[in-house]
Amino acid sequence: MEKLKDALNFSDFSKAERIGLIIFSVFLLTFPWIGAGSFTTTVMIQFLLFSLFGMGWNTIGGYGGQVELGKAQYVGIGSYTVALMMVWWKVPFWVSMPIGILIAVGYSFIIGYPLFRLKGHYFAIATICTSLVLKDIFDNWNLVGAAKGIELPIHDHPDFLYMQFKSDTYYYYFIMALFYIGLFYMNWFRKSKLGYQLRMIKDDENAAESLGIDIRWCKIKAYSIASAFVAVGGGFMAVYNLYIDPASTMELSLSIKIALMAMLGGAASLWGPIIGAAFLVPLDRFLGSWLGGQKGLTGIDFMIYAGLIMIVSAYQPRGIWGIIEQFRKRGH
Amino acid sequence: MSFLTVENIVKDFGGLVANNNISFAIEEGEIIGLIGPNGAGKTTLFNCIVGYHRPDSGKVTFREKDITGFKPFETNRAGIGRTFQIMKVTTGMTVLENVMVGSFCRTNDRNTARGEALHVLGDLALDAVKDYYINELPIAIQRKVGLARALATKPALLMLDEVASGLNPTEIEEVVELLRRLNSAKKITLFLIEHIMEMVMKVSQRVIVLDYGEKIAEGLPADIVKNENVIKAYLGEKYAQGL
Amino acid sequence: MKIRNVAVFSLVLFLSLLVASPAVFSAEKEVKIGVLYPLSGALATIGRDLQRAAELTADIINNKAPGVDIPMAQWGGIPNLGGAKIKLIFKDHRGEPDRGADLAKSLILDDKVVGLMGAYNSAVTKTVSAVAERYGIPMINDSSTSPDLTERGFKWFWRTTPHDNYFNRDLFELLKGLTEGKVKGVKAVPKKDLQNLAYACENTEWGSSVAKSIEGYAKEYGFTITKGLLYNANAPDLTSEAKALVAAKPAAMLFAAYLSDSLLMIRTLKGMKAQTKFFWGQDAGFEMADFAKTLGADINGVLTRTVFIDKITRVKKVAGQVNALYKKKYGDDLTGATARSVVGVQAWAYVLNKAASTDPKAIQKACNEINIPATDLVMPWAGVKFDAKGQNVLGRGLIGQYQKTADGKISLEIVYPFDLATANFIYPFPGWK
Amino acid sequence: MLIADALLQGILMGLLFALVSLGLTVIFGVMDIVNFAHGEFLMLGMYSVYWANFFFHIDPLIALPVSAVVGALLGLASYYWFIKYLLRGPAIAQLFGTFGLMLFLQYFAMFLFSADYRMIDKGLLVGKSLSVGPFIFDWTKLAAGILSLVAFAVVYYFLHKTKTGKALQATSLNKEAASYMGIRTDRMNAIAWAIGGGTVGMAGGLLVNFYYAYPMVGILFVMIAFACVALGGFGSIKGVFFAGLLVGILEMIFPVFGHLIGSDFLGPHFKFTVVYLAYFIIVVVRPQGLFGWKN
Amino acid sequence: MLKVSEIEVRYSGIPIIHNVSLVVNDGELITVVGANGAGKSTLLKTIAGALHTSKGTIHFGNEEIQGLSTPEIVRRGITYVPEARLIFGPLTVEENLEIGAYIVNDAAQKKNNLDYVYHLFPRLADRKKQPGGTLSGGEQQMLAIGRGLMSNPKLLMLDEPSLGLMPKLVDEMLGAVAKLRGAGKTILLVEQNVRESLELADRGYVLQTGRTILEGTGNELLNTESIRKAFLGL
Repeated sequence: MEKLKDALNFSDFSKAERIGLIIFSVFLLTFPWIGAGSFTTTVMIQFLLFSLFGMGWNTIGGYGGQVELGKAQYVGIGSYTVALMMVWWKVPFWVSMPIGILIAVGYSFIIGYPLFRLKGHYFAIATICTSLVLKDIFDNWNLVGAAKGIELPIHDHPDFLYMQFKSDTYYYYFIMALFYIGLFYMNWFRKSKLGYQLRMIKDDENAAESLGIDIRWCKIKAYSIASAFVAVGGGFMAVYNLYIDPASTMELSLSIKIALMAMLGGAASLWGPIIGAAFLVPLDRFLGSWLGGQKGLTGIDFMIYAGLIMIVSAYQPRGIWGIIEQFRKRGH
Repeated sequence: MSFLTVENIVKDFGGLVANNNISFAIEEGEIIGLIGPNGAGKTTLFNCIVGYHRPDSGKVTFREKDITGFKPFETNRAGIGRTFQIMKVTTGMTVLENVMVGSFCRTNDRNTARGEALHVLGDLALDAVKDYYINELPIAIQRKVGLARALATKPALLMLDEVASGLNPTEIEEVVELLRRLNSAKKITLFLIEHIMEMVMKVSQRVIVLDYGEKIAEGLPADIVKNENVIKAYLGEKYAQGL
Repeated sequence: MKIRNVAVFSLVLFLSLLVASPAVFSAEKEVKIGVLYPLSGALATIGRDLQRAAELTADIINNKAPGVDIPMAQWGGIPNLGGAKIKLIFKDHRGEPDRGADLAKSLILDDKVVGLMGAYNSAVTKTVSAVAERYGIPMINDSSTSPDLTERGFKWFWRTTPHDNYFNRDLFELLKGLTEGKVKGVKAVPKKDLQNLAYACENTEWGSSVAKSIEGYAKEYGFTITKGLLYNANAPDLTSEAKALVAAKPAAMLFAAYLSDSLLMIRTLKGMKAQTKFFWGQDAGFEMADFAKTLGADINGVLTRTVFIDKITRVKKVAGQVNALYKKKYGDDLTGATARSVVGVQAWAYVLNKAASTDPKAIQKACNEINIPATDLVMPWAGVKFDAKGQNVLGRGLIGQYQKTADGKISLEIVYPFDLATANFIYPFPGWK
Repeated sequence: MLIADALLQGILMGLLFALVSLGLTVIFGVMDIVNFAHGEFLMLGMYSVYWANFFFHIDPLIALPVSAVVGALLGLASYYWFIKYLLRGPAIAQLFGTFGLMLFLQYFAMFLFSADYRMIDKGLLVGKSLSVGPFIFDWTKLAAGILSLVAFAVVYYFLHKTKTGKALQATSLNKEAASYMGIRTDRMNAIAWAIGGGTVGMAGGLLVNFYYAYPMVGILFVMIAFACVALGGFGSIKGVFFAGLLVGILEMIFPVFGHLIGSDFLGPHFKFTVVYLAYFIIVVVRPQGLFGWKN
Repeated sequence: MLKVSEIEVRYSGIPIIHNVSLVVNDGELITVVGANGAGKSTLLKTIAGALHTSKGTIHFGNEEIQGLSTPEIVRRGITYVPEARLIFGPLTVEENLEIGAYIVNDAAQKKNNLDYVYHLFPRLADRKKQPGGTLSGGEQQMLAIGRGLMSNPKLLMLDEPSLGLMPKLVDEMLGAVAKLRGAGKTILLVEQNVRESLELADRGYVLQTGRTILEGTGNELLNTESIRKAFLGL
């Protein structure tokens, strides 16, 4: 109960932020009714999905300060669990998704234990390597469809149990609900014991140890929470796209995208991943849709996208939210 | 059995013996000073007790429990707190949040932790700076925050690494008062590395002297300053003459 | 004050980006078909070629092409829709299945297309067709050859191209023909000379299903697979794969690879002076113009399965006429991939004309009943007619062989089907230059 | 026999992998930056030789200096125009900054050269091979291996025997101390980027003799280079050399091993998986890499 | 030769040095003493250009040098031997020394300097092929000073050369400093061995919390009440 209250309590934020949150929430709730078009809806769904991924990454990558570049493997675990259980045993989404989370968490513990022996760049590259290894295994494992991937059966009628709807509006509200659960969880998390301990670890590992914090265990816990978040998103991807393969769920570029969004928005802040996703997802999708097929302009959309990433990282390395934080601190 | 017993600690950094066969014991409620020239192995000894280094041989016992080779967080949970000579100047957390991390060592509840932290901050007269980031504070206050952070873990033994360095005489006076108060009111045993003789003489009940990795003397402050080995290694002949 | 400014600014920016979705404009008498191809990313080259071919075909239908002897070229629009022009809306899915699905929704709901075409990559075709299926919008697939696609019981999915099983069967028919002396210019080869086969397929949805199908037919036709490899596409190095193939000493090496890997594989094999009776490639990389351009005389004797070879123009007048238009406009000959794109748009035109309506149900009915005669196609097929699963049963494949001509150039000659053969089969592989 | 052959081929590939990774480790050593855009320098090195061959019919081997110069200039330009500003930020911003640079260069190349695969079809060594007893070597790979050794020797000589090289090494060991010696560390950074770009550009020039160039080619090699650099210990030249060889040999030996024990599952499709797995295991056992001396 | 006038130095926004002035004349040995954290190292690093002033000026000769980068300052003749020694561990003693002579282009001059260093610290000559990182603490300090001398500095700044050394070595080290002074080198020394270093010095300055609170000749300072109290424990 106390925890729930903490999760819903945004009172330590400034008034402007709280008003912003309310406006944003009203917008999210009414979005399907403003008639923005279906492509925009799909962009919104991607935005919410990547916000969720980013929030998850933020636990270990933002608050914990560990450069983690292997989150795609957990997207894969989440989506494969949902897809395989549905195809093999007709297990409903609401059962298979929690199982996916459990598997992701279990796997993250196994892999996190050796992983967190490493620091800095060794750690970052090791996370990439584990993700690549898992992808290669799935690419060659016939039992799970190997590189062919898995198609989920399409149901004729909307089916809440299996999360199958014709209209994206339902998916939109579903991912929005997940988004809010994530947001509230993160709001609790940043104020929780683990949240504080992680920030201490990020600041000064030696001091953290002297304050009774088991650094490795804390990192593993944060890593597994991140993995759970990402696995939920993966499960959603499976029922939303109805087809998954290792190339689209476990690719390195997905891992980097997840981390990039959180980082660019502002790591270690509640709004960072959301702002990052709100910035990059529409940019990517709309630029791609407008310029992607234009003759003579091949690559321009990506150049703009990459150029913005370069500018932000060179001139405002603490991300978009970093600017706002700076102002807030001045206000003190 | 003593409160903290250190037996025959040896720590060797690839040929450089930082601690050589050091033994001593501390009783509950004492204030012990550890002195010696820079590089004599004081911090290494601290680190061997707290667990940043694993001693090559020897044994550390705390409250009748063998804590040799414990990790720092384990020794902390066992009741040993410590401060650092150099406080990392970070921008990630406010003073209050820093101290709360300390209190979280003993509780899982945020409100309890916050209450404890505020209490400690009040105790050290730091309430006014609780919302500042550490880099925004002068060194003297930074040190105090480090102390508050360690105190929030409710240690039975507190190990202080040059807590008074860089402070002016008035500030040192305050620290001495504070340490005495902690020792008497909270029953915290204090073990401090110190460089400033004045402070060591004032606050400690007993003094251990290290030189070149070895313990060369142990005793009451008044005796230590007369000890020939200490004079030779640390205080200097002229110091003794000037006495 | 400033925080608020920044917060409000970013919010406004975000909202305006969202609301400004692509403009939808409608002109009179247009039938919109959404086409999804990989126009950027690793497959951008082929995506661009496919787009060109589709555009050319739409142009032929909309603006008449007097030099082309098919009824369609004289239509000037879809006759039964009051001369409505076909408007192709291209979208770039970059080879990403989820992006493909999102774009398909956008085409269906925002652009209100009457149907979809594409998407080349089988993986993307899967998600795109799933969207089409859910929304009840017809999709004609012109160029994805994964057999699975028509095994899913979809009601809104049709495929004009023959799929990989057809092509793989063609290969074994050719092998059988060799043993029976049916191949032009080659005496009957003892079966034991051809007994052992080896394949290396890229490890994707497409490559792995080719591998599976090759295994199946080998059993059926009584051949032995001594080595079967799946390798990671776009590999930095294929030396060990090539070594493994050579070590198996097969009579034939079979490949399923896109352009990048096929180039590297042939180069690597050449470096090892690999010896075998023949090399066969399952389309994709092997039949692309760049393949011959880059490797030149090295590939004298290499086989590729395809659906279109410019030599067809000798046998089929229509093909020659369309090819001439294409070559005039873009400088290249049509290839198997691009010719299929032509047929895809053509099929859409015929279906729309037959349906005489843009209502999905009518189109669905027209698709199920359509029968395009062989004479109207640029392909050497018996026509276009879909079975209950949506697969065109009248399609068939070709096997071509790269042969060095007198002037030292490389040309692709048809060697299978036997009745269409344009040159003597070079057997065995003549060795590296 | 199979194993000996795989070993030799592995060494050839390994030498090239080592050359690709060399620049990455030099740059890391001097300024602690993991450069994601490293593969794109490789790609542009490949293109420069390709175009020199295409337009001016210069033999790819003779055009090799072009690729090295193009790579070095690119390194300098990246440093002065971008990386310099990036250095002010935290490590994670540097990582993503170079990631942005990677994307930018990829698509810039696509914009300029289109996504076509390009392979050199004429050249002194292209498509020729050398038989030594039972072994057959691809001349282009042999040349790449030998020139890669030469490049290593030159870089090693430069770093250990020249004054600038020693200053560079000093900067890499301790930037602060180096500046107290009067070494202009900013210039050393630039030199590191020039070496990094030059060596990888040259690797590209060698690679294009037997591998195709296209805008996305970098990422394939940069992942292997990351593994090599980390495996050898960030910043260690000796480390990256042996790690490159190890990766090359592993990649070749593993499929042979799978073949010998008759397992289809342990086929070539796992050859790089094994490399990544080996990295993970080695680094977990030895967190500073094989030859690492830096923390 | 060196004139520091009323400088203020900030470190991430916080002033570490509030107001320090100091003069070093040609051929002098000047000692700066003060408690840990008083700003002694900061002062030297600021002169060396590793940190920058926010107020005040630093003159070297006739030139204002505040704001110049470290390499530029080294080229003007000020060499700083850091407190932490910062030896290039994997490089040999001789290589370390060679890098010390980075700004010297004259080979003969370099050779002379090398001979001088080996003459001053014969132990380094014995170990010239040994990696710097494997030397003992005292030898590393010798190497650090030697490396500093290799660039022919007009002004040599030594930051706590006796730090962490056993008493015998402390004497040896300070002896070397005395020898350097005897050879006419201008030296700015920061020391924790207050008594010995003040005895050695021509003049001394006392820093406290970033301010110069006292200055005078070595003996004057040694006899000052507050010094005796704060540093000598009297």
